[in-house]
Amino acid sequence: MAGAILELEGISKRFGAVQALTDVDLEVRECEVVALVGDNGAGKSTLIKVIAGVGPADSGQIRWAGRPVSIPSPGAAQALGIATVYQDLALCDNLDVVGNLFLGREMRHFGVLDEVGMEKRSRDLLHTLSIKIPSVRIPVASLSGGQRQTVAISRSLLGEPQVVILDEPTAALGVEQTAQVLDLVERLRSQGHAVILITHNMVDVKAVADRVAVLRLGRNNGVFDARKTSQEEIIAAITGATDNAVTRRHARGEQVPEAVDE
Amino acid sequence: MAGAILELEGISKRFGAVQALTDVDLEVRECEVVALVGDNGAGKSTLIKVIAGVGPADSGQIRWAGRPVSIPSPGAAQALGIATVYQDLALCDNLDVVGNLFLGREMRHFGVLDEVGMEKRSRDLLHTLSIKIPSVRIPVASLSGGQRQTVAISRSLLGEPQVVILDEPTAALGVEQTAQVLDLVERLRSQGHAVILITHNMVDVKAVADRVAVLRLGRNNGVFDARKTSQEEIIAAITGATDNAVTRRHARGEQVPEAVDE
Amino acid sequence: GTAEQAGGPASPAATGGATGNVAEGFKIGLLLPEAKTARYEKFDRPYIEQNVSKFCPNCEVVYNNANQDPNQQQQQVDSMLTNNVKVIILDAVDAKAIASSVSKAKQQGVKVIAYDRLAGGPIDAYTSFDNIQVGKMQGEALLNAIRAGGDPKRGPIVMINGSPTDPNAGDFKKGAHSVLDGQVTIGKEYDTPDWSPDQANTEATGAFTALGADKVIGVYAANDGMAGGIARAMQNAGVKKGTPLTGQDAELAAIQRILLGTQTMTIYKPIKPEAENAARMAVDIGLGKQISGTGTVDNGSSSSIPAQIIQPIVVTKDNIKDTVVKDGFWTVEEICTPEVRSACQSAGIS
Amino acid sequence: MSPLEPSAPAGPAAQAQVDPRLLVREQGFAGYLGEFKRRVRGGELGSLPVVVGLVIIWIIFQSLNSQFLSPQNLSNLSIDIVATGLISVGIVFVLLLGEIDLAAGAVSGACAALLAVLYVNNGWNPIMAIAAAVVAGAVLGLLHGSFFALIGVPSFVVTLAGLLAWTGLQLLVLGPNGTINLPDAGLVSRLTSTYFSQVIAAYGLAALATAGFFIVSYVGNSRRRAAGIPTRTMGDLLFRTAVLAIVAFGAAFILNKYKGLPLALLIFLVVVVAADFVQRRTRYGRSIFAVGGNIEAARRAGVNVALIRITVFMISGAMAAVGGVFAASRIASASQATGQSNVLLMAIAAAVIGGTSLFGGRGTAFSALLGMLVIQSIASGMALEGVSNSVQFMVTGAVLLAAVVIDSVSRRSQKASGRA
Amino acid sequence: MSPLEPSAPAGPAAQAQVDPRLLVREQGFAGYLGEFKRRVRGGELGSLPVVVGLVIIWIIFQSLNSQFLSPQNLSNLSIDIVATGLISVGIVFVLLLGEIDLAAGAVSGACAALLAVLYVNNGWNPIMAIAAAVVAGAVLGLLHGSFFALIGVPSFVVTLAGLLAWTGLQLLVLGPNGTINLPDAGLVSRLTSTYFSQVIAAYGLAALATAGFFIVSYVGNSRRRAAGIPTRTMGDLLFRTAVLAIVAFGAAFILNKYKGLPLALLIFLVVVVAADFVQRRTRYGRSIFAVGGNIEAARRAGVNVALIRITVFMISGAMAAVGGVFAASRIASASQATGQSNVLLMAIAAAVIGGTSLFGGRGTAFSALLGMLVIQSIASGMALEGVSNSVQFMVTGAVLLAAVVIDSVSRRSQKASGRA
Ligand SMILES: Nc1ncnc2c1ncn2[C@@H]1O[C@H](COP(=O)(O)OP(=O)(O)OP(=O)(O)O)[C@@H](O)[C@H]1O
Ligand SMILES: Nc1ncnc2c1ncn2[C@@H]1O[C@H](COP(=O)(O)OP(=O)(O)OP(=O)(O)O)[C@@H](O)[C@H]1O
Ligand SMILES: O[C@@H]1[C@@H](O)[C@H](O)OC[C@H]1O
Ligand SMILES: [Mg+2]
Ligand SMILES: [Mg+2]
Repeated sequence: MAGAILELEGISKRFGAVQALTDVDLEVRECEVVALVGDNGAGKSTLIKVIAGVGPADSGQIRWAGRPVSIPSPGAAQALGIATVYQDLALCDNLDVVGNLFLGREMRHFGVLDEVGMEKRSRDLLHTLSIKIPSVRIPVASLSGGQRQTVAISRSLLGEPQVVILDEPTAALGVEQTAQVLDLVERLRSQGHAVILITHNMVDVKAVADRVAVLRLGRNNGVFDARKTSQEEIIAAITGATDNAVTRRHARGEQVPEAVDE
Repeated sequence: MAGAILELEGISKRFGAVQALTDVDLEVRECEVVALVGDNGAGKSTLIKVIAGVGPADSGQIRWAGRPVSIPSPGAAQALGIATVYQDLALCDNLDVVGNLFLGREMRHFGVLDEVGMEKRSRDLLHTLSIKIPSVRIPVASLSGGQRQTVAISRSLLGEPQVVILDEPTAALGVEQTAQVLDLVERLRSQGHAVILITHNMVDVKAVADRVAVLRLGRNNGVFDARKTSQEEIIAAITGATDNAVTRRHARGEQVPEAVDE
Repeated sequence: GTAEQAGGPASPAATGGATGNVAEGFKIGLLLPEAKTARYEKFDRPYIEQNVSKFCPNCEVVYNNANQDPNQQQQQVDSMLTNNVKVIILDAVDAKAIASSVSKAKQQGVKVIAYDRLAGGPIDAYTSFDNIQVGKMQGEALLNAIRAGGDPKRGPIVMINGSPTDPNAGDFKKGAHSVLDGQVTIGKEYDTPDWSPDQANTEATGAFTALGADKVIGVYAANDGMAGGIARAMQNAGVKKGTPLTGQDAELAAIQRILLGTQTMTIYKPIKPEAENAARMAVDIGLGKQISGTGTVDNGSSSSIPAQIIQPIVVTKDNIKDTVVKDGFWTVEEICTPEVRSACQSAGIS
Repeated sequence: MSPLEPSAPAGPAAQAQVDPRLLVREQGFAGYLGEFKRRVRGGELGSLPVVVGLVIIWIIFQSLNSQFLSPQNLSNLSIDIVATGLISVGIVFVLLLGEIDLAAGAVSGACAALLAVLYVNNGWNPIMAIAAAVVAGAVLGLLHGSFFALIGVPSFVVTLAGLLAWTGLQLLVLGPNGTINLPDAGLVSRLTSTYFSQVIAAYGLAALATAGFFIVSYVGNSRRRAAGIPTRTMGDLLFRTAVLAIVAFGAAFILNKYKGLPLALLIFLVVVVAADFVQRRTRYGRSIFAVGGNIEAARRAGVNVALIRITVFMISGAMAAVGGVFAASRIASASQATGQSNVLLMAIAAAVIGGTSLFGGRGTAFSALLGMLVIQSIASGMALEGVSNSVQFMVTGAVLLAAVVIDSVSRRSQKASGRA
Repeated sequence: MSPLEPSAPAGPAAQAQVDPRLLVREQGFAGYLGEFKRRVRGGELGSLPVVVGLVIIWIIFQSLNSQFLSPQNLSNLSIDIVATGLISVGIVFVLLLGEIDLAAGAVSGACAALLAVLYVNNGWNPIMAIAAAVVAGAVLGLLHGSFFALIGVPSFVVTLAGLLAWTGLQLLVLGPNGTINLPDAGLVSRLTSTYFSQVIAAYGLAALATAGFFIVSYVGNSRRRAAGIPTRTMGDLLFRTAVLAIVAFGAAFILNKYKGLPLALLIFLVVVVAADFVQRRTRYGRSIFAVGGNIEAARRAGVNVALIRITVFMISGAMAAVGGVFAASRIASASQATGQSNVLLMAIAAAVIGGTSLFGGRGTAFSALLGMLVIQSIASGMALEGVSNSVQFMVTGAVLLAAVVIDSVSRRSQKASGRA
């Protein structure tokens, strides 16, 4: 197994009177999918924004391939080879799908935007993720939630990222699209990339993650080997208790849902 | 079982060059949870916006408790007793949690906003959904994705709705919060309300839905009894094929994820 | 209104400087600079229109007002040319800047009469008052009133000039300084954007605070609008009652203030004769007649422009009756509102 | 009964639920200081930076001319801010919606003209004339609001058309005679020339404000405690009251050293406080913020967006008219120049300088007061100096910018820390 | 190789993927008509409503005065729109960002003053003087942009300060004598008084525009077809070309009936087309739209937001200076009034009337042209009529509003159908 490409150490961040992150550590290796899980408001998105240069930390260290680096801006993160899909998507509603996909790295022909090339590439990209968008020339404002999410995911893959960060990428996706994204995550790993996957879906975690890092109330709450840990253990780490709404709900045993793959 | 409280018939809606809905029918009865499922962009959100008065249909009929009604505005829907949680949440980023929860139905004391009363009620409400928000007095702009979603869900329940529409309510929620919302849906049903639940999570569908209505490319694609239909059948109706990314993924059999409740 | 007025494409005879005749009439363009000062639409325009129809009943006056914008006035000159006027009576927003438009009119054979302000360029005639003279008269009136109270250097005066973007303001200022400099102590001096009465009020208030309201012995205000704001500031700040304050334009409000004793004087520019001159000159030029003035002036591009210069008149409490009232500039009813009625009586106006 | 209730624990349980990440501040003065330091670092200072800017402006002008901080000048200043300040209060409402009202200046001029014609020329009772002027302003605002809210013409265009049309109306109403003098001793003129010279008036107002503030805060705090939700500490409450008392009594002291409490200032303060009340304490005000923050969310929440928009433009029109009345009062006349020139820009600038966002959903009526103080202080300082026009323009521009730079820098650190 | 590629099918497969909900329009003219009807219903008419408004204005004024549509008047009109129109082009850039530049008028005045002083008083070569003026404009814009982008002062306040400061600068540069006349036969004056009177010039330009449009569209279409992505139909392409040809040759015909193609108009058209090219066909332009649409998304995509902001304000400053040069040229003089009065409001209004949003991310450089045509047509029509000032103001306001109402009504149906 390859060495750590990205290491965070002692990351703290505060918003006004809220201490969102306290002394958080995280390590991501090449060819590895790390699931970052935690309760709502645990600080997951805040942490990945630190990595992506969107909201730098108040204190703490980031090392990239062993060297300490600072990531003061999204551009700096991109330059290192970090691509991010944000939970709040961050698309320009007034631009069309093509415009959003290529924003910041437009294809050009003698300095002029190569709209034809970009449009062709966009159609191919979206096709891969099985998403049906009536036209790649409509403003993203008029896309459905899932369509928007696919655009955001495609966007992050256009460059040649070494680390891909996906913040709840499948939250709005249909079953088929979700499967495609999980396929994609595995493909990324097999090509040697590192992936940080934030999700609340334990099935997905178990399906694709190698390790699971748990955040709780802005602090580390354990790192688990995904293959050796049960869902219950992870959920207990997330909620901080073995007695929680999930277990209670199951205990009531109203109905036993089947797993997707049974 | 009670009669149909809400019936849609022949609903069509077009956006510019896109025919988003074509001749869609839907029936919702009291004491019933109808899951509305479909691929990304199938038209689910568009359909519920028709019901909620946010984007009225181009043609088609709506009947409320048997009487034909028109729902030209969100106010009209609220007056009928329809409460909606939108997929895009629709919160005012500049208002705090309390302000958003009570927007449009503020508590008052001799015409003056009763901030104390509203704040107290807000704290109680949010507690029910197990969400930890540092303070109910921070603007919702600074909430995490899941926190925002809980605010939106709580909002819809403040009135005394007869029909509750939830558009992917658990997309951003943690495991515990998701369980709480499912509990809530069941509680709503048991109190005689009707619920329309949009979700991509088949486990949730099987867990709480009575009937499953499938939309595909803007048209009806079958209504199923949730208890008698397998996930595979529903997924096939959604994707329009029994050979899809989901089945292929499973066929590759890379790893068999466990169901949440095993 | 005959064939030409009826519209339709211009016959070649309509432009190119051919002379018109009284029977058919012709179009005369009237360009005034702004409407924030009462005179233009109250007096200048109606007087000129009346006189034109007196001298040439079938002539038509086409009127435009430039709202103090030189570029707009240039466009209005173009419109006049498009409109096939034969003569333009021009009160320039910017007398210097209008020169190129005047040249353009000349090239198209349209005659230009400079009205009130001496426009640059090849103009054909001029009728006006002398703006530097106006400033001098204001200065003299102020000086006299101050002298009447003792040593003119016993305290400072305040000068509040007009808009720095109005070339006339520079003339008034120049004229006033030529009289006042050396004779009095100028404590504070301001230029007031847009001739704004509010701004003048603020400036005067500041000046009184800085100099001491009780020390100030006179205030020069370049026009009546500003004098209104200043009079109020004097009152509020506690400047001694009766302290001299100048003005210009013989606005109704100023006449009333003069009667009430809160303003000392204003300059009455008898617009009627000025307008009559302009109308006569316009009709004469349009008919191809030679015109003559009381003299000639030089505007830098032409040296012997026939001109009719009218003397402005200083108006004080004593001569209101013999000037503005006699000329019908303001009627007694207009002046003597209930507030002013007793003052009117004591000044013998009724 | 809401479906949420069944499993909802009773109040006290909710109380217990305190988020461990919320940094609770220490009690007492040390806590206050710590909190203050944190806010300085975080840039959450509200209007403090602009106040600092104002103080710096005062210090500089005072050092240039010792009359600047004289009671007389400050008293005049306090009246000079009123006319445009009242217009600015209306503008704040419009800005909260994220819209603009370019017609406010013209409306104020047209309504002042109407007032003068009715009052002086037609001999109306001044109160009736003022009422007519204000109603006229509201009607013009209604027109703007309707074209905007019902037909969907951008407010910029509607009010630009209004700016032109009502300027024309103003000329028309005044008629060819131009300026109309208002009787010096009449009610309208007295609006800006009346002072409550009894020492007790100014101090009484200060005392009233301080006591009112304390009582409202204290009662609110008690209710919160009773309801089991977080409260301010008593120290905090006393500190705030003390600051208010210092400002209020200080101002009263100075005003009493000249002619006493000016009526115009009193009216302005009452209007600002009332506007603030409407904005922050009523459902209507809440709806304005909601529409300004996210119009779609407001609409979906059942807020009658069109009604809010129309009424806000009516408020703006009415406040413009009131401002016009005070502008006319200040110079005891209405003319073609009333409300023209840069009155509009200054009214908008005051709101923005005072901290109201141009993009909607953020701001307070107090920004009109604060912003006008900045603007008028510059004007007054320049007037005391009597510098040439070109220099005056440049200095005014520079000082205005400087006053806001402090605010912007502190907000920037706020943005960097993820808020705003 | 992107990780997406492996399973991505080759181009042709993607081609096949046509969404069944996309309403494909019929081929040929019938299809065009059907599409057009659909657009009318849906309100997606782009600038057509404003064009309709313009035509109505023209018809009304022509019926009032037969000279209105005379070649002479239209030719003058085409020159009168240039100065403010050029300023408006810069404003469009700023509006696309969702910001405002209140200083544009003052910058144009100050730069015109600088031009006049350098050229006339200091005897500079006119080209050098123009270059200096434009550079000065860009530098002033740089100042605005830096305070805005780097310090975070709202653009409204920065440029309001600029409006004041540069007005002062203008007075200072001109000195006490005020107006400076430019030589009538000099280069600067000739900018607006030169006509290409050879008939071939205007027609040649029309032919060039038509052919250029057709070739670019045709080649683009071919490339799209080759890449297997949707194309316009040939009929559509020919129809558009024909419309352009009618407008272009019609204009050429009329201009040739007076003095020929005005140089100023030619320059303005070239600038508008170039600005449109920058906005829609370059990465820089795309970034402007992105920042105006969602600044956070743009920032996260690695767009250098500060750089975009600063350069946009520089463009606006430079365009204001160019506009100032043409304003001075038009009356062959620079004075304290250049760029003052309502130049600024008209430049902004033109952009907005032409369809550029004040809220950023939506608009085109052509709106400056279209909007100025509306505004100047009103001014010209009023000038031909010769009405009194108050009426003039009111009619201008009303016509302006009316011109935009058509647009707003059509947009409203668009909003109702869920877009925009
Ligand atoms: N800009 C901000 N200002 C203030 N508080 C903030 C801000 N952003 C986040 N927070 C707070 O920080 C905490 C962590 O938020 P974060 O978005 O990282 O949660 P998360 O783990 O991503 O949750 P979710 O699963 O719901 O997306 C939350 O309590 C949130 O309220
Ligand atoms: N305002 C709009 N303008 C144009 N097209 C729109 C608009 N809103 C929705 N659409 C189109 O209508 C279709 C249905 O969208 P809708 O949001 O209803 O999908 P959905 O079923 O909710 O999908 P998801 O599961 O992704 O949320 C999509 O193809 C979308 O692009
Ligand atoms: O009469 C004055 C006029 O000459 C000047 O141009 O503008 C102000 C007026 O008072
Ligand atoms: Mg998150
Ligand atoms: Mg949806």
